[in-house]
Amino acid sequence: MTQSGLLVAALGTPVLTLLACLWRPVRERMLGLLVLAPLPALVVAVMALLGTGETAPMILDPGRLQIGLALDRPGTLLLGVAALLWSAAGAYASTYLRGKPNGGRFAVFWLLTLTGSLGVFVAADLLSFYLTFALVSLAAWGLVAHDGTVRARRAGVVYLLLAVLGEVFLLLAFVLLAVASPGDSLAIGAVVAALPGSPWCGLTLGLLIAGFGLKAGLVPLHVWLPIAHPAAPMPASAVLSGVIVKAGIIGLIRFLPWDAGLVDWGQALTAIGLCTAFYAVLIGITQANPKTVLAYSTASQMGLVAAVFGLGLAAGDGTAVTAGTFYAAHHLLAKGALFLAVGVVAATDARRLWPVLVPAGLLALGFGGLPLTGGFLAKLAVKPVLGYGLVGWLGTLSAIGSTLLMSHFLHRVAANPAPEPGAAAAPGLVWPWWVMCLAALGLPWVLAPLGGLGPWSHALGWATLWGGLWPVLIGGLLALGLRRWGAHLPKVPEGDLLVLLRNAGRVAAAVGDAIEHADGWLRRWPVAGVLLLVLALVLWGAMLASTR
Amino acid sequence: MSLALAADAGLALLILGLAVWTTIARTAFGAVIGFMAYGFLVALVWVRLAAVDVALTEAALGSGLTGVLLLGAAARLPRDAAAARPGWGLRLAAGVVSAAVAAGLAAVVLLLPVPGPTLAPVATATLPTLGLGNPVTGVLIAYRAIDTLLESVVLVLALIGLWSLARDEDWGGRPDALRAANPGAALVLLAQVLPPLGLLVGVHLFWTGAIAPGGAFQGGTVLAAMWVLTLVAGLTRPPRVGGRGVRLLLVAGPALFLAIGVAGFWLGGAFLAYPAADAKPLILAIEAALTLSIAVALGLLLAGPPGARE
Amino acid sequence: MDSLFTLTPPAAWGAPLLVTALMLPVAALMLAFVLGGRHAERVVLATLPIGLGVAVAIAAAVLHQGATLHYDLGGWAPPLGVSLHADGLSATLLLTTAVVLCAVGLYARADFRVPSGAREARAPLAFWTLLLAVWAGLNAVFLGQDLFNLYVALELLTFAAVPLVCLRGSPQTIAAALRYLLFALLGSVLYLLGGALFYGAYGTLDIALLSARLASGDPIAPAALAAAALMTAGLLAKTALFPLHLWLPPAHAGAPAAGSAVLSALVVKASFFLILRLWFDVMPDPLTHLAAQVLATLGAAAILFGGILALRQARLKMLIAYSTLAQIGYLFLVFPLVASPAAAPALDLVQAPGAWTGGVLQLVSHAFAKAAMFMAAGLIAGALGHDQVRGLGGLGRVLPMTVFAFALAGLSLMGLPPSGGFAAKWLLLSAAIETGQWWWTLVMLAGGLLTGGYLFRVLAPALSTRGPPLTLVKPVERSRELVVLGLALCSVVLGLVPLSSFGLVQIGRLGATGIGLP
Amino acid sequence: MSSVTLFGLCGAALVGLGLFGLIVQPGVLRKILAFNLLGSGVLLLFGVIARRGAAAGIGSDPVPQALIITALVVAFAATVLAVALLRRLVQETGRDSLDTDG
Repeated sequence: MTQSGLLVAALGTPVLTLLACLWRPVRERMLGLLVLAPLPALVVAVMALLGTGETAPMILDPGRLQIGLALDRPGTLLLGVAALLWSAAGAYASTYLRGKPNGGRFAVFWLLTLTGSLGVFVAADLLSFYLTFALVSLAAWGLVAHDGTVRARRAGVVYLLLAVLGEVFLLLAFVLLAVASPGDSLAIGAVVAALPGSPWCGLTLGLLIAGFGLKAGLVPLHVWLPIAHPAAPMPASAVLSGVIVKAGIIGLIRFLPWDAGLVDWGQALTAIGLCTAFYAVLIGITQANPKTVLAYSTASQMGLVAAVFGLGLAAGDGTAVTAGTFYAAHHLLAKGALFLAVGVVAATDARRLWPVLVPAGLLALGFGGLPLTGGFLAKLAVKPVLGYGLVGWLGTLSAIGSTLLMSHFLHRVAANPAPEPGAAAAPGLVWPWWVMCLAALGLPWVLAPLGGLGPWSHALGWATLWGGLWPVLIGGLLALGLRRWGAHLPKVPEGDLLVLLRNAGRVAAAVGDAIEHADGWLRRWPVAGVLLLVLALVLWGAMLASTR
Repeated sequence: MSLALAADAGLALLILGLAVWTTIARTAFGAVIGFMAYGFLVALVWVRLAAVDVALTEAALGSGLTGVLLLGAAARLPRDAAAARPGWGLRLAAGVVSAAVAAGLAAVVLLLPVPGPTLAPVATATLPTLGLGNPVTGVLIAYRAIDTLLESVVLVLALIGLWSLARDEDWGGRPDALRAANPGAALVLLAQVLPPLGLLVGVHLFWTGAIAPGGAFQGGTVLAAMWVLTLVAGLTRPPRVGGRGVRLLLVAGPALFLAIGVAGFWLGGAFLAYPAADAKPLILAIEAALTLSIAVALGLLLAGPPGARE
Repeated sequence: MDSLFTLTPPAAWGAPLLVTALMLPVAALMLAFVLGGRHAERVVLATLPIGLGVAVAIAAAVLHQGATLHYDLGGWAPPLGVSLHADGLSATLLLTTAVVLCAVGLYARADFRVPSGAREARAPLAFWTLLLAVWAGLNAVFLGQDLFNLYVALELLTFAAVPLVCLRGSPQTIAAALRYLLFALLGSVLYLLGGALFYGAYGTLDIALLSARLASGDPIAPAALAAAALMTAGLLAKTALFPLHLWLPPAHAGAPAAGSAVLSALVVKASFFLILRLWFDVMPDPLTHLAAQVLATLGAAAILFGGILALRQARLKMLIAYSTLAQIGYLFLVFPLVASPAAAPALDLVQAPGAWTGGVLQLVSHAFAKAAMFMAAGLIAGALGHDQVRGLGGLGRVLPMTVFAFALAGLSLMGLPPSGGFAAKWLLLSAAIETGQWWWTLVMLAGGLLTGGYLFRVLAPALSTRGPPLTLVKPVERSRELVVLGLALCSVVLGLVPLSSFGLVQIGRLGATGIGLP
Repeated sequence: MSSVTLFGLCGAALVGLGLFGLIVQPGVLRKILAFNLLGSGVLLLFGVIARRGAAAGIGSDPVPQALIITALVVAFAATVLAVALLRRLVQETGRDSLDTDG
């Protein structure tokens, strides 16, 4: 009972903070408090991880609808690391945005997004999940578009369009789930259990993968990532890339029927995931903005997670969830840290970069599986799922790709230091970065058992270490090649595939013009009058036809 | 019988002819004149359909007052303001669908059940308990009293709506739509002679409504017509819209109706029920107040919104 | 006809309340008119809470007894007499009306004050009396059980609504009001024609009797079909279902904000309510299946068409008016979902009511949300001196509470959780899938996207931080902002009420009555 | 064919004529006239129905008669309102049609 009370406190704290923002003086000072709002959730997660078994859920209407909150293993892990990043990024934001206008507004959107983001990890029923998912998706618009520049506004529009599209997919999928489920219960477990027997199973799965895949950045719905991340303020990019894409991951974890052994859908998901993993690397290396490179890297990494999930789905194997969650948790920490690093570098003189760049390099190469980093453990965790066949090789290839991409990132970030000589980043930026950096490097070792990994000794075997090292070396060599010949690569605009929609605006305007014209015609008196009588006659005829 | 049928057929044709004329007449003025004649003939049809109460109302209201109203409007229309007719395609379409609706209705009329369903026996059976002889009045004032009550409120509401069309600065003034610029001597004479007679007719209609055709609406309409005549001739002036007295007169009918209806909770066991013993005096009181209110309301509706001209 | 007896339990308490609900606004109307001047406002503000109390009492009586309330006026039973009737739907709508009107009354005080020095002014007297008349008309529509009585109620409503449109007196609003009046009158005449035909075929205008006679008379009378079709068409004209919406945008956009709120939130719902009554309480079931598809097709067209046009409006009030056009479309999706052949055999009383409840929820939450939106737009237009969507940049900084209320109402309109609009959309989507009519789900979802689009057009600049700060022509009273916020919250809170307690709207539905009664 | 049926058909024709006029007439006053034709056609149909219900020694069912009277008064109120709006429109704009504002 006390634990379920804690669960409520985890979500209640940001909500109450939000309510306090209704009062203007509080709102103006709220930036400084952002660091605190996620802490109860962190406490809940830590307590749940230290304790044995699962946390008591908080369920309303247990007899029928079963609406409420609950914590399971993947949820706890992601909730904990997410709360940590939210807290560190919150602290970072209070310095980063100090003295800039509209801090209060930023804080409101931050807290809204935070509430939803923590909520998706603990929501136990369709309605709560949809609510929190919608909250995290839509409120993040305020973070993306915060700067108010033309670029930020455009990014906001693209982001919101895709987010709402994702909501539409999910709403339909959730309704299909609820309708196909025999009882009244809306608990996720109950409705997902009924999914394999649903008459609309394929459609539902398709919609779920589209909706969650969009959030996680799977090709071709990844286009919002490389547009939104660079536009957002630095701490917002950190949570966008670190936490918000994980809403899609937790969605896949919660809503895919792992026991059913859906081979076709599993293979399809794997294929989509691997395509994303490589496609994002290929586009990413053509980008100049370090934040854009990071965004493509996020898409690539989430592609790999999706591939892991796809294999698990096909095999009916729940361990893929454990491995994928662990991988995602590491990505959350490390990617969040790297975004913070971009901001630190941008505030630091070129000659003092090394204290930032070295640890950042470790984190970055961790995505390629550099031994002894957290990323090394993450790669180890998914290795058994990927196996040693074709997919396993492709996984190794993606590690090479990640190294290449992240080397490119290091190159780009180092090229953008503060212009003023002697500049140094404010301590308020530096210490959150260090917290996240250390967490990303160290926490995976603590959390390794949750990733299904054995004792450390196994990970520290020579063969394992070498297995992790050689793809990084190859990736490094390729990176050298990229620096040499990279100038010959084509320049792909941010959001690559969006180019295809360039003419959509013109077409939409033409359609709108036509409809406006039609409206003018329909609203002429004689036209409406004739239509009224036509309608009367049609209804009359329809009823006559029904009597036969 | 066949002679009567022939006469009725002639009447129907005449009505249709006038209706067509009203629709296609070149000028609005001509169309209104056609419509007034049409209304008079329709009143005859009501007599032929054994609905004398309706005939009275139609003659007074449907043809008379409406005619005056429309004539006044037609006279003030800009000469050349008529907009372009819709294109022939639309007119054709309108003709086709209108004809289709009419044809459908004709088919429905021919297929109505025989004998027609009726409430006449029930309506007459309970009439004596109300002390009434005219079943139409019984329906209006007892069985379906709520309709009549709401409808008398509709008149007040229409007046509010009409007044709301005034200009802000004219508020509190007198309606001016009716007064003729310089009434001819004949009109003035008519307005002096006719009203006393009309007053008698109106009171008579209201009074006989209990037993014979007639009633509050018909009586009120005749009274209103007489008042309107004196207004047009400039013999009387409409009251200022801000006055409380005229407003009291306007709501007297519905208010008394409502009050007696509420009293019915205790006296008759239900809202709008009359106690068996005192039904007739109560009904007469309501009718009297309604007649007065309706007359004032109709007159003021014709008089238009308050205007600037003093 | 067992169901008829269950519909009218003899000893239902609260039946006289129906008379109170009907007559209170009428009496207040007359009082306000006679007293005039500043008293008109006082009468309205004194009457509104009483009326709200009556509506609450009626809802409580219906809910408590699980049955409809019934009152024979004058003690005359139909078919000779006229009766009043309140099932769960009526009670819900009475309550909605009372709440919205209370808010409108409080909101409108600042706009319709008699200027100092004058004893009475045109617009205030007209507004307050018309507001009471709208209320009387709505209550009469929601309580009426006799088709002709309902005709009088509809006309009462029309005559109250039309002058509201042109209270400002500008040429555009006069033209809009005239257009509205004429088209509504056309609709009324068709309705009356249908009533006459029903009487000609079955000798009664009472809804319950008519339904019984229609169900028992084996070959259905040709006149009844014509009557139902003509009445429906007439009511559609008054509801402004696409493509009969010629009058709606200018009328709803031209009225003063408080009037627009009433027109858009409540008045169009009255004629829709009568279509529901006609189709589900009068006409026998299988007769309406094909026609229901016609209605829903138009509803779908309205959703898309209205949404796209709302996206392109330059003025905020026009945008909201076109949004009403789209939202009305959702209401018509109810018909094939409730009256579908697939729902009928599967009437295990769990499945079929979803669409009904969803439709009612959509109606009610739209009423709250749209009233809040129009009133918010009124505050914005008053404060800025214009309501051009382009000129709203940075509005959130100067009118944060108004923008917040607008956004909350928009949440419900879009159907985002946890709003009433979401619950409604969820139920309608479920019903569409359950009855195998998946194509309506596409329309609903596309409509949600369009709604999101046009709200974004308003909210994104309003929340933006760039650009020069706005200057207010006139300050905005905090109390009025709170009223708007309250209504917007109502539309959101509706979704938080657990779905189970929406049983109220099912009371009095055939089939569902079996649950409520022992 | 009886007189009653004849008047019924006449009513149906009036409805058609009224509808046609209401739709195609450009001038508002002509629309109002057409509305009155349409209304009287409808009431005539109702009157025919009343006449067909003659019973109990009354030539015409009193219930529809009462309804027709009520409807006549309502139609008059509607006409008043429409005419008043038209006169304001003419005063303000000098035109008497609806379809120039789109």
